[in-house]
Amino acid sequence: MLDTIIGLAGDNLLSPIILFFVLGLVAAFLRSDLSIPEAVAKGMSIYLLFAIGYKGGVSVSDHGIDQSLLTTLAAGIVLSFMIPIVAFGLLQVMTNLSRTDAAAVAGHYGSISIVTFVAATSVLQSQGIASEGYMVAIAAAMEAPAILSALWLVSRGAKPTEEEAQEREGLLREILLNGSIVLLVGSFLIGFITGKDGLAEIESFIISPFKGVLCLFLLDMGLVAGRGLRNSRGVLTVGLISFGVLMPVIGSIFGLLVSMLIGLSLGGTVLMMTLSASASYIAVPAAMRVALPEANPSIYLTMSLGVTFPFNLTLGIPLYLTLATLVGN
Amino acid sequence: MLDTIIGLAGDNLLSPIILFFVLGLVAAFLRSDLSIPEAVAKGMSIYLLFAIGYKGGVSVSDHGIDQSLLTTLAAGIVLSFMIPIVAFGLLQVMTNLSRTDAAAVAGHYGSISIVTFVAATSVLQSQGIASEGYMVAIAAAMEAPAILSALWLVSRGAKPTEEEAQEREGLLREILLNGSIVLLVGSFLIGFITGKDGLAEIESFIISPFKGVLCLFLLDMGLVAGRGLRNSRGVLTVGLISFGVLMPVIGSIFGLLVSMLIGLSLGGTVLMMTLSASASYIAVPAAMRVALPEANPSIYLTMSLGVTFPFNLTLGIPLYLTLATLVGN
Amino acid sequence: MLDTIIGLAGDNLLSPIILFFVLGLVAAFLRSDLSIPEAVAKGMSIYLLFAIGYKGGVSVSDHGIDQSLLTTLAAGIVLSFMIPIVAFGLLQVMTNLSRTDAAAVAGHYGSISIVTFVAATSVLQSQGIASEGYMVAIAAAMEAPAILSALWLVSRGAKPTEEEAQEREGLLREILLNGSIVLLVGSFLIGFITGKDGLAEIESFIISPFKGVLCLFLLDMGLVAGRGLRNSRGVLTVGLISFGVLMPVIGSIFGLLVSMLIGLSLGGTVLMMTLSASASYIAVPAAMRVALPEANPSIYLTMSLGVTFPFNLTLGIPLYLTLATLVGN
Amino acid sequence: METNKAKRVEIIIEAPMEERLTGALEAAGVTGFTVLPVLGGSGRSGRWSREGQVSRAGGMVAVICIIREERLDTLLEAAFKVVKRHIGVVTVTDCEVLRAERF
Amino acid sequence: METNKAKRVEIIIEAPMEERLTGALEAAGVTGFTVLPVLGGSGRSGRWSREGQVSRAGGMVAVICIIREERLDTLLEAAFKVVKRHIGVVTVTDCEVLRAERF
Amino acid sequence: METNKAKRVEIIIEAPMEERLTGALEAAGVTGFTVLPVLGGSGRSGRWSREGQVSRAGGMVAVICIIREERLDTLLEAAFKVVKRHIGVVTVTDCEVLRAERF
Ligand SMILES: Nc1ncnc2c1ncn2[C@@H]1O[C@H](COP(=O)(O)O)[C@@H](O)[C@H]1O
Ligand SMILES: Nc1ncnc2c1ncn2[C@@H]1O[C@H](COP(=O)(O)O)[C@@H](O)[C@H]1O
Ligand SMILES: Nc1ncnc2c1ncn2[C@@H]1O[C@H](COP(=O)(O)O)[C@@H](O)[C@H]1O
Ligand code: NA
Ligand code: NA
Ligand code: NA
Repeated sequence: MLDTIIGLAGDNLLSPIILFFVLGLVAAFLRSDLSIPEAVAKGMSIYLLFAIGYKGGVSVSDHGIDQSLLTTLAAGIVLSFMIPIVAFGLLQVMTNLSRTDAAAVAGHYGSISIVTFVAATSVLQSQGIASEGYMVAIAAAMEAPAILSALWLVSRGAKPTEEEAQEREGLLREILLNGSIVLLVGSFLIGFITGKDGLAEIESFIISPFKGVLCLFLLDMGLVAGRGLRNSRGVLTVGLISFGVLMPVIGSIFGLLVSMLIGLSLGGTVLMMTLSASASYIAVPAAMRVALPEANPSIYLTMSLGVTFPFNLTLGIPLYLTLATLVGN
Repeated sequence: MLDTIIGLAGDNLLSPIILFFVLGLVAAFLRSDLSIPEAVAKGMSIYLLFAIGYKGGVSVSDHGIDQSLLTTLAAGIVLSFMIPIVAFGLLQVMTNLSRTDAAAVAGHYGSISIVTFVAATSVLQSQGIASEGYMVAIAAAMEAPAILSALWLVSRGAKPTEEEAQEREGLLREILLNGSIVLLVGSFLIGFITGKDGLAEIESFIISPFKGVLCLFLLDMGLVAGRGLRNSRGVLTVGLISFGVLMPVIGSIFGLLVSMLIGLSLGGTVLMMTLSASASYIAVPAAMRVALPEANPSIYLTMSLGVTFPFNLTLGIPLYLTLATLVGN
Repeated sequence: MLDTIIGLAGDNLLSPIILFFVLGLVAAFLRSDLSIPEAVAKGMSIYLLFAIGYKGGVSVSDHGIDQSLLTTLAAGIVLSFMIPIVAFGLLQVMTNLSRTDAAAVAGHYGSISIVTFVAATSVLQSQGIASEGYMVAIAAAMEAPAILSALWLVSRGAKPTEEEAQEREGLLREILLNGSIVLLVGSFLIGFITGKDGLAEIESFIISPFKGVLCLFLLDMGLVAGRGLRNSRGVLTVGLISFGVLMPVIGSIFGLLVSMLIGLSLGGTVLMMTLSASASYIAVPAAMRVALPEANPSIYLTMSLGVTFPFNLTLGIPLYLTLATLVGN
Repeated sequence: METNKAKRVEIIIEAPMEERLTGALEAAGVTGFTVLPVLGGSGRSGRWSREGQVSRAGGMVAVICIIREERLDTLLEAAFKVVKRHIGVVTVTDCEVLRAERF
Repeated sequence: METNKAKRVEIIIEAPMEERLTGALEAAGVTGFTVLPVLGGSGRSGRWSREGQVSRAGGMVAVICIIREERLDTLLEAAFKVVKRHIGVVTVTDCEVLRAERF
Repeated sequence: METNKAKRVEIIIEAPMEERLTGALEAAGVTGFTVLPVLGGSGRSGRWSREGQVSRAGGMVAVICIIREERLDTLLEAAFKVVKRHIGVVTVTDCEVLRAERF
């Protein structure tokens, strides 16, 4: 088994995608001024969401709506609600973060990172493993619930002040309608409606260049993660780093159990494990700035983007694939 | 005939292009924070102008310069000058806009929307209907004349004050040399010079991904149109909405008559009708802000982008195609 | 021979790439408001560096590391150090620039323009001439040394003041780690590591659309060069213009001699000549603003972007190809 | 030319709070405001830069509001409620405006 | 350090008028100005935001001009001619400058 | 609301000098600053615009620094050392700040 992980991890580590991420990290550590303009980075992330949403929808329209879609959706939402509670407990044991900081960090791990999801899809693809097309929709559904868990964790016992209540007002709407979710779900639905015929029309935009765009996007992620790590040297303790590596593995095991329970395919299981293992660095941080401004953003951004994201990208995904294969047999 | 329109409209309404426009509208109405960065949206519009200009030029170089090019150019310019006058008359009957507002709105309908033109091209393509390659050049020629008509409409009788005169100075040059026109005409000429050989070199940039970029661009248009509509609820009266639906149909009939007169092909006729029917939302608004600052931009932007653009995109183009086919037989 | 140059130059002048550059120049001279958003232009330059670096690396991994790589690297660095000294001498004879201005201009000519390099590659390709894949790495190595030569030229004799010394501190690191160099070298290494398999994955992103992106990028370069020329009419003297045309030819001859000495292929020789002939307009200007703020940026930007870049693009590259072919036989 | 006294309030605030701040300003009866982009900055919570920022969470904007002197306090109180728990800077400068009837 | 009194004029104006305004400032003998981008705003003509703005028509820019006190009136008159019929805001603040010989 | 006197320093400087300037400000003990993008401008060295600027060399940024009155001189001296040989503008305005304990 170790052989398989190492083999997979080796293949994975030498893929252009990972190497460009590493290039970004290195450039950031060397304090190069290399940078991708904000608008271009945002444009690339819009492209990625558009492409994976659409492809997911086409795949569902192609294979017919699987009965398990709703079950999986519910399972994903439950995972997103529960994982923060586990994470919070673990943080209180492993680190000495304040309640607020711990709740904020925990919220990130219940939510998901769509780029980690895409990277897992691309590993599955290169191994020729199929997966349920609707996993994209599950990804969208898992973005938000964790935020509510985080808020609940922090305010257990204490009632929010009037101002806090006011700030959270509208927050739920904002979270559910945040750009990534709307674009992902919308593209999924359009892919579902237009099916293979629609895909044929825009295939050479959303399929052929996809990997290349992903390389550039991961270059940018590497730059951002590297600069984040460099600016927050004081923040990372041994406890936090350990948590950042341990928590995704724990999350993935929850994902594995749930997948077995609802009977996902091998590919679907790997994706569900990856979703459970990954931590948000877009939707949740923005929500935390509004709802928990006292929580220190350096901590949660460094954890999710600087520790857990690289771990999942390099070692995590091959590990989850190996685990799922072992359990599947 | 109604069958044909409904069939065409149905096909059209379920194309990815339209559905992404609708996604944008819906996201805007739900007050999602989804947005395409300004630079990326501008980059996409540059790509679209570059691609359609170039393809038009190649097509003309391929088929030889048709004798009718100059006639059609002249016809387009005349239409652009005349349509605002019709529109102005209609506005005074149907609405109670001030002279200035009515003239500004009228100016928009004489000019054209290049995205509507592109959408019509793509409908023709999917129906396998050919059209004159030089129609792109006609589109460029029809952008500006309507602005002069609008200024003439507002200042009939009254002489412009010294300041007004000063502000309009240079306006004509600005209009004729505005970025879209220069890029469209320049790409057209380069396509004409380099022909099929040139196209072969850049084909996989300007042809294959075109439809996909158009989807994203229409997503952005939907967002902008939706936000515009939401912010200007007070502005739209029943009279204005009726005008926004009626005027494109009237414009298209002018386009149809002129096309018959000069003997355009079926495809060319549909494009000429679409150009006549569509309303500007880039060149003319900018010119109006300079030359007619008293005119209310919410009115003309909401009309052209919020009412007429969606109408043309969804029902208008199929209608014009049906009309042109009927008359052609 | 003149026939060949004229034939080549003719072909070259009518390629879409050059024509879009000319379109940009013309639009700028007509004072059109056409412009490519800064973020998009930067995005395109990142794409170009990524693509040519990667392709170069793949080509080296494919042909094996040629023994001459290191020799050529050394030769390129020497050329980059020496050419500014020749340029400085020539400037003092041909123009009446101040020492500081002359040194700053000279520094630009020792460094390189990556777009000129790309244009030369594309001419070679269309002529079916192969070249060493590692020339991309030589290009990266030649960016920086010229900056040191320029600083040495200006401070010969005089010791830098304390403030000057302070400002230059860190400059060397900044130059060596500037974004373009890091991206080019990084992509080269990743291409080398991942080889043909990696290329297959991202081919339809970095190869198919390359020429088309280059067209848009050169449109932007034309706009910038044209606006630069228009804003600095007072700056360009006959002496400066002559230098701007003569210096690249002299540089190319140095490049030719060195290439013969180290035994580059025909294609490699043309690229080395082009590198020697071209002048920087990104890395060196930024360094000069920091280290030689007294030097007038209009002079060096106009020279490199307004005179030498168009010369190389249109007449220079065909000339260097002809020279290299003649000498090769 | 005739100018009138007014106050120029500049509020630098996290981007995710922009909507809430401008909503509060409007609720406080402010007649207008202008939002400028911010590239980066530094403060007690460290240094950040927009370039290469994946997350909106770190970005900031500057909101400028020109207001008559007598309405300053209402504005500051409304703004402070929003800014209070958040990082950000509020400055007030004396200024003169043309076309004072607009404010 | 030695500083000198000057005026800081800030003009928020529609983007299509930028060229005309800066042209008028130059004609009025201003020695320099700086143009800042504007993301969005709100005023009597409603709220707008640059993000997702297809049309240049809605965008605005902020033009900042540092000027000696004695030349303020010339500047304001020139600016006012351009701004008069258009939406936009003009504010003037007292300031101190380094290197006053430049203005 | 309670506000306190402070100084608002605005430095418009070439983009390649930004790092050096903010480094000098931090070395001089400034507690924070904000960097705004600049679209274009005009001065003794001519007119420039960011749009279509291939080269970073021509771009500028505006650095804003709110500071207590008594620390102004230290700041200006630090800034001046960096700006001295370079093009750029330094202005100082009186202002009032909320939450003065932060500066
Ligand atoms: N003294 C200051 N002058 C100007 N801007 C500041 C200052 N202090 C803080 N800021 C801005 O406010 C943001 C948050 O500040 P802080 O809450 O101190 O971390 C910083 O990133 C800066 O953009
Ligand atoms: N009181 C104000 N403070 C700051 N900016 C304003 C103010 N009023 C108007 N503006 C700006 O000027 C633009 C046009 O204002 P208006 O002419 O009132 O519609 C707005 O969109 C704002 O960007
Ligand atoms: N009087 C001024 N007011 C505002 N900005 C100025 C002024 N003078 C110069 N600038 C800015 O500083 C830059 C360089 O000025 P200069 O050193 O005069 O060429 C210009 O491009 C403007 O952005
Ligand atoms: Na997760
Ligand atoms: Na029309
Ligand atoms: Na050179």
